[in-house]
Amino acid sequence: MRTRKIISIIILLILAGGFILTFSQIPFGKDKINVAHYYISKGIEETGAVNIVTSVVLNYRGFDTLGEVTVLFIAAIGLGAVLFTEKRVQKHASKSKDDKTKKASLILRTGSNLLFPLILLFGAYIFVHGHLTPGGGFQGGAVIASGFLLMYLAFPKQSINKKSLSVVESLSGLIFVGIGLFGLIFSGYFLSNFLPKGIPNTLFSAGIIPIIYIAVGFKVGFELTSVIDDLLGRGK
Amino acid sequence: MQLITILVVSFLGAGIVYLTGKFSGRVRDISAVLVSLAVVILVGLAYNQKIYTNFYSLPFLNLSLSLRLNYLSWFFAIIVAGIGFLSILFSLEYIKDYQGVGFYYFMMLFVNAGMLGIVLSADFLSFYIFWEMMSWGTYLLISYKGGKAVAAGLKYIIMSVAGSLAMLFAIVSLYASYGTLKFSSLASLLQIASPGYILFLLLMFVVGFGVKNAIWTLHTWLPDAHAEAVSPFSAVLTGVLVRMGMYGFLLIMYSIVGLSLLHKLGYGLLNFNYILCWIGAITIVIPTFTALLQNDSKRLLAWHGIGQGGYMVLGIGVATSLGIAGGILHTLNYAVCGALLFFVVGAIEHRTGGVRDLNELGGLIKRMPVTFIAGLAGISGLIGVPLTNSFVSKWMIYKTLIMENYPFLAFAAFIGTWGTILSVYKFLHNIFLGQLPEKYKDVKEVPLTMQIPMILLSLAIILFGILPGIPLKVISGIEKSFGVEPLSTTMFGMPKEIGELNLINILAVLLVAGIVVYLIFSLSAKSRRVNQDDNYAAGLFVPRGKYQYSARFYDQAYRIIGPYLHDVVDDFYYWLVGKSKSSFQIVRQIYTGNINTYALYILLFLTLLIFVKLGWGL
Amino acid sequence: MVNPSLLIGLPLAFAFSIPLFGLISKKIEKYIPIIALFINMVISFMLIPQILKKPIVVSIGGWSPPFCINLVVGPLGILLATLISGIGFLVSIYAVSYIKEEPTEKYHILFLLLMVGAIGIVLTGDIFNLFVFFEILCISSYALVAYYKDKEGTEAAMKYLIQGSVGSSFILIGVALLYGFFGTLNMADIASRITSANPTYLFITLAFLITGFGIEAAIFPLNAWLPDAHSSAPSSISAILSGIAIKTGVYGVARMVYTIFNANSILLFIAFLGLLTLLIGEMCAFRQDDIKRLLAYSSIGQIGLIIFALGIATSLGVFASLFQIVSHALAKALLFLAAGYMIYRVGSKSIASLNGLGKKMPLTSFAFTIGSFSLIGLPPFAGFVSKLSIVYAAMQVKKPVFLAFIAIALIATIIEAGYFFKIVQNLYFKEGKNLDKITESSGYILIPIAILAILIIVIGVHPQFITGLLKASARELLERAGYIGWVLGGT
Amino acid sequence: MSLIYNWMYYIASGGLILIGMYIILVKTNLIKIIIGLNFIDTGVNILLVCIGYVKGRTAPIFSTSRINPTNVVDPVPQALVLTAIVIGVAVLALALSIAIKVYEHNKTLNVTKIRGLKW
Amino acid sequence: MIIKVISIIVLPLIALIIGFFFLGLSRKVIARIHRRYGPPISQPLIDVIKLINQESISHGKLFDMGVILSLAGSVILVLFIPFGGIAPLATSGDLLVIIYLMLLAPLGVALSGGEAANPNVSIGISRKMMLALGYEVPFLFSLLAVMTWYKTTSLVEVVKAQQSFLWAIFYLPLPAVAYFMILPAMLGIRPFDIVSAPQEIASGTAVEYGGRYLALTTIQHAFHIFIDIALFVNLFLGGGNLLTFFVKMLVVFLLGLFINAVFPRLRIDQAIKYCWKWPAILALVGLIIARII
Repeated sequence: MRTRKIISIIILLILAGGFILTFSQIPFGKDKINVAHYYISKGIEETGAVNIVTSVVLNYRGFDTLGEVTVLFIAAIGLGAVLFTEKRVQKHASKSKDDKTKKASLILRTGSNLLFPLILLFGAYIFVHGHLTPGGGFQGGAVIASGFLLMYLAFPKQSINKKSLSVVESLSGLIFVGIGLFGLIFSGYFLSNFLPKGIPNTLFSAGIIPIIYIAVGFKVGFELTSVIDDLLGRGK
Repeated sequence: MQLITILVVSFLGAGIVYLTGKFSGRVRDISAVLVSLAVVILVGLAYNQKIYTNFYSLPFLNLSLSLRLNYLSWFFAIIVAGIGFLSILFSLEYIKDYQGVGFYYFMMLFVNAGMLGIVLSADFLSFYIFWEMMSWGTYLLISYKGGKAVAAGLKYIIMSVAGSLAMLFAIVSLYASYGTLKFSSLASLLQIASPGYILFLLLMFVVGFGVKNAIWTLHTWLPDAHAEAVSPFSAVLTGVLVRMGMYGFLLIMYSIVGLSLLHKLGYGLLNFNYILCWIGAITIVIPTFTALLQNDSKRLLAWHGIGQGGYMVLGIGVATSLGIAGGILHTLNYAVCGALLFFVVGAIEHRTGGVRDLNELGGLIKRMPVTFIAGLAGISGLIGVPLTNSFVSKWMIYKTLIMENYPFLAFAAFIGTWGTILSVYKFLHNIFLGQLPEKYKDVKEVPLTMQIPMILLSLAIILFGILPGIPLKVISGIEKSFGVEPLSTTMFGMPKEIGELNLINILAVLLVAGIVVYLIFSLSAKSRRVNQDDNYAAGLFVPRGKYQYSARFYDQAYRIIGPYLHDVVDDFYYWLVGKSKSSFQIVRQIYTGNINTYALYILLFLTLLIFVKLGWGL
Repeated sequence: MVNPSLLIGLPLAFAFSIPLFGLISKKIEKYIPIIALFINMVISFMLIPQILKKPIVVSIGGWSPPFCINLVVGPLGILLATLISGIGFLVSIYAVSYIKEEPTEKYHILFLLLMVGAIGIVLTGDIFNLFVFFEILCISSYALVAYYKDKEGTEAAMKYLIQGSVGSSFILIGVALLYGFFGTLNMADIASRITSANPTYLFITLAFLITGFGIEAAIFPLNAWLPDAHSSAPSSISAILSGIAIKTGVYGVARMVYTIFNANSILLFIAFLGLLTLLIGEMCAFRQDDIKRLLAYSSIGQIGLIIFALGIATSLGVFASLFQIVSHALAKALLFLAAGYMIYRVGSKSIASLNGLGKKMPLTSFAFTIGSFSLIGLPPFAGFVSKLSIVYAAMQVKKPVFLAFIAIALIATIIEAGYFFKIVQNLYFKEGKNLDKITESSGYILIPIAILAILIIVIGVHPQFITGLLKASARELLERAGYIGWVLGGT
Repeated sequence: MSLIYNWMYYIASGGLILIGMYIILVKTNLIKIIIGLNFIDTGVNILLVCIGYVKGRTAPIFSTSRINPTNVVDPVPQALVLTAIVIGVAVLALALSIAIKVYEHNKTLNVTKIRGLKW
Repeated sequence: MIIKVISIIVLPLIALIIGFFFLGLSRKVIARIHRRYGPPISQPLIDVIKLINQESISHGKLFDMGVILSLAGSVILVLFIPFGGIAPLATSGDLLVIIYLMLLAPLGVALSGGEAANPNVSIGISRKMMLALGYEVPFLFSLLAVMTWYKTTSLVEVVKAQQSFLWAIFYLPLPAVAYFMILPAMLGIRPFDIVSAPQEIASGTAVEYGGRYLALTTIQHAFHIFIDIALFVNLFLGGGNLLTFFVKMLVVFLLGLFINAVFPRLRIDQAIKYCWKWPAILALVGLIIARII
């Protein structure tokens, strides 16, 4: 074991040397912006979104985000496939026998009842204003998923209907790809922003961005919930 | 156009035979015979024509595959077609009760087609393609019977793949340095190449063809392959397929490198030809005497196959017109004798239910006279008794060896002949002569379709023995194509200035003497016919069934020669395989299964890249 | 003119819609990947003639190239895309009746997304997008390797995941450093700016990227995951992994070395690495007694040969390596499919249990023989032509070091011939035990196997079908200026 | 002083990456290795953001008129980080689920013990 | 042309007479050595005539054909060897043909013996073959020595070359001595007669022969003696005209007989070892000398 440690330390030192050398070539904080100038200067009038990061994420580099959503989708499906067990049905039955699983404490149950709608509201706010304020579909989805996690903690016995989760997931995914395909049909470019841009800094602006972000928000929220559910091993 | 029809007929024929095989056995047998007969006729018709056709082009390598016909290719093509046809005819009855008969016929015709392709191809690429197709076709056919044949097949294919890869290496280096693979253009281009390069090429080709022609150090696959293959196929294997190596030698040594260049290779005694002759000589002596010790009839014949191959290599190694003619003629002669002897063994196997052990057979002359006559003709052909075909070719090889002042090579060849006599007589005696054991009492003669090939081949032995002029005319055509001054021979012997050989006189004198002696014999007192049990046993009672001396036939000779004939080369190959297997085992241990080590490998690779960069400034 | 972005958009849409179709009826799910990949194949076949005239550069989102992600569909891209969708289509037919394990809906989604990832890698012109599609490919293959959820499968998936994610992190570091140096993510843009940075530090970025892609491309020290992953995955997946996933890794390495970094000095090292992989792969394969593990190691060997051919920087060398990619993809997919079904019928993976199958499953074992003969490089099959062109390419380079390399490569072929011929013998010429109840495989299994076998023979006999396309893609890889011209010099 | 200021973030990201690698190389517990993977991901994300940062500028959101294109940070790395984080999460989730299954079969998380597949 | 035909007819008769004479002589001489009178010289002829009229048994077609073949083989072999001036067929077969024709005789006997289905015969044949293998080595070495020395394979030219000046025995002493040492083995007399000695396994190959078969084999044996000695004389003693040729043959035969009559019988492996030791080495050295000069 000792030799392994020594070797790995030597390797890491060499890697550190490599890092130092390459980082010295990339001065920290200097203005290295090159292609990004285009986004910054013409970002607003081309995409209509005030939040340039969102315009980059969805319009200029929308394909990445599509890939991104697919990765999450794969993770959820993969998790379902790997943790899929027929036994789950028996576990469900065995659970009813020994009912000793501790019920959550009163404070947790009432608190979560109160907080759950607020969390959902806050999450919805984040992904609806994706193109105006920092944050977007992914961050809003994560907040929603944390709400559902809270409910899982509060009510150990209940679990969400997996069927509906997967339907919402695939529907929102379809919306995203559908918009892309519509873009292809209308303006000849996949994922092009064919809807009217509207006035920047207002809610209904930046063409397809809010729609996509809403779809992504739902998708990420429910996907992370199904991931949590699979990991807890409770859902049907 | 004619060449393409030959190839198309033989390849498609194989396919058609396989398809008809699905419906009915009879139709398949007949169509197989017809296809092989058609091939023989087509090749026969294309006698002395010079044809050259491009039949396929590979633009991305700007190469084109082409076929050509000259005397050399026609000579080998007719042997391939003839022996192929006879073996198909022979196997009609022989293969009847095996399973997978459709596969067998398809493979036989496929291998024949491959050999025709080799012989007719005019550039090295098509030569190599057909060569490889023949090799893996043979592999499937050798391991066709299962059991021990599987190991024999594997041994064969490994050595054959190694040989053909050496050949591929040479072919591609030729293509890389000269841009063309046509035999004709290569022949002229190679004249200006450096001797070292030519030596390298010759070495690679000798390895490639040596494996197929089983010269001494590359011969270890042949005994197993012949012993385990199905008899009709081992007839094709020993008669013709192994001689593709000989065709290759002739092709590379004479039609491409050419005689003049060959002499320039090496200095004084150490030139390429002389070494090849010595390899040929060793290939004659050692395998022939190992054949002495064999108890399995097919293995005995297999070792003789290697031995006779030595004669051919010796013949063309001497590089005089008489020597080359002797070598080529001996290829034809051995093809006929070898195939005949394997047919004989096949017939015996067919009738005695697969018995090949020489110690269990005996006295079959009484039950199978035709097979005996064929066997007698075969072994006399193998020995080279006068008035048989091998006598002429051996005579030519000896004559040129002595005239070129190589007495020791001549001695090796002579001793090889005597070794053949001893072992081949043991073969004949243990099978046909002596007491007929109980269990073979009611053995019948082989059916007609098996007798015809045997009779035809025996006649061929005698015919070429008495009138060697027929093949020699073609061979002189071949030598003209090599640029060597051709050998002018009369129809039945050698002209005055070459040497004293007049076969018609020998035949006439033998007949007269035979008649005179027969007269004396029949005039004297009659003798009554007795059966085998009424025998002299020095007064004792003749023990039924056990009164046969065949086991350890040359016992005293074994004790003297035996220890020297242990097959050292075979042990070396097995040792090599063993060593490589253990090294593979060590290499396998790199993948230890531990995640940390795998991650270590990745980071090591990365640091290696970076370190090499920092240190070296690549 | 059909838009190449459909090649990625359509299967993605189908993948997302599979759960919805699942609601209507469980049976449809099995057939959606077939439809999706069939459409993909048709599109890519339609695109080939057009691309041979002039490559298509499609931007996603409608902006001019350096400022958006664009798909560069050159001859190399379309060649690999056709190969991927073709083999994917055949394997999806095979999977319809092969995958019985419970969550089949999830299998088909993951399978389709794996295909999307592969096609994405091959077509994209943006380096970060390449990373994202690479991730799609990797994660779906992690999940699919663990699909059988047995002891072997999960262990193999775990090892594959850890090594794979280490590799992906290295790629991400490389991409980050590249963005740091040049401020742009478009491959052509980086390629045109590459000379502006200091070459020594640039090399460290190249080192990270090569290691990252090398793990997926199974170069010698990095391929420890491959034998476990390919032998314990479901056969249809190991066919895809061996046939396609490794090739995308090799494409990644080729794109980095040839197009972006133009690092000619490292090519000799890559050729040496390829040779090392070939030797190690063949040596380990020789002693295996589990058929799929043997095929996995032989994949390592063949990939070594491809990378070796790639290391020969001449146009013929790259042409030969692409030809070997195509012939290996076909042959290896065929072998895995056939072996998979034999194992499914016989029940055990050991080679000894395959004895005597030649009579019971004649067509499958015949196809298996064709596949193995093509891999060894025997004449009438595709493998021979590709191996011949590799040997010729190596010989054309007059440097003696390549002569030694190609000699060793031929010796490795002997080892390969050794174990493949042994298996073929087991199939046909050895007596098998308790094989009575085994019958020939059903329709769905036979169609892909038959088509692959026919393809191998057709390409072997008449290679002109694909040599035109191969020559153009070899030229694309070698002439960087051409590639940059397509993307930046206006669509 | 300014030296450390300039290099602080790079040191952080490089350090995280190296620590992550060290964990993978040396630790034998499977979960620790997965955590190591996560370390590397976070390190790389920090590296990405650092590359995009320009001193003295703010986030590229033009909510008020005060922010004009001159004093805005490079938005592209932030978009990339967004994707990279989600990929990290996806891989992490999958890794944990497979780790569950591995534990179910081998009853141990010690990597040196899980060596069913070797040679 | 007519002289050729006549000589073809006459030569075998002469050979037969000389052969019988030698046979009778050898029995006479051995008897004299054993201090007894021994049978008259014409005894072999009387035996043959007696045997021809005797009834005998036959084991089948091959049994007869084998004997006929072996005698025919010996007869034509005589025609190829020049006897004094007469060499009828020398132009159509040289020394190589002679070597190969010498195979016919043992082969014929072996075939007919095999047909006799008697183990004694088989043992006899295998011994005969092994003995032949034994003496072939020195025999071939000496023949090759002569051939390389005179650069020709035709016997007639060898004889003509020896007429002009000294006999070959002076140029090639060692091969000649080697040939002489293995002469008894080739003839199958005294020390090497294990194959056909009566006391051994029922007189080897001739076990099943009676009546006319025995007659033919004795005739064949007579021819064989004539052939071997004539070959020796031609090769090494430059055989002159008829009379001198006969005298030389007589000298060689008697010399061989005297030396070998006293030796005990050698076992087969002893015989092979003997043949392969001294005669082979002598002949090999002779060949090397012939090759170098």
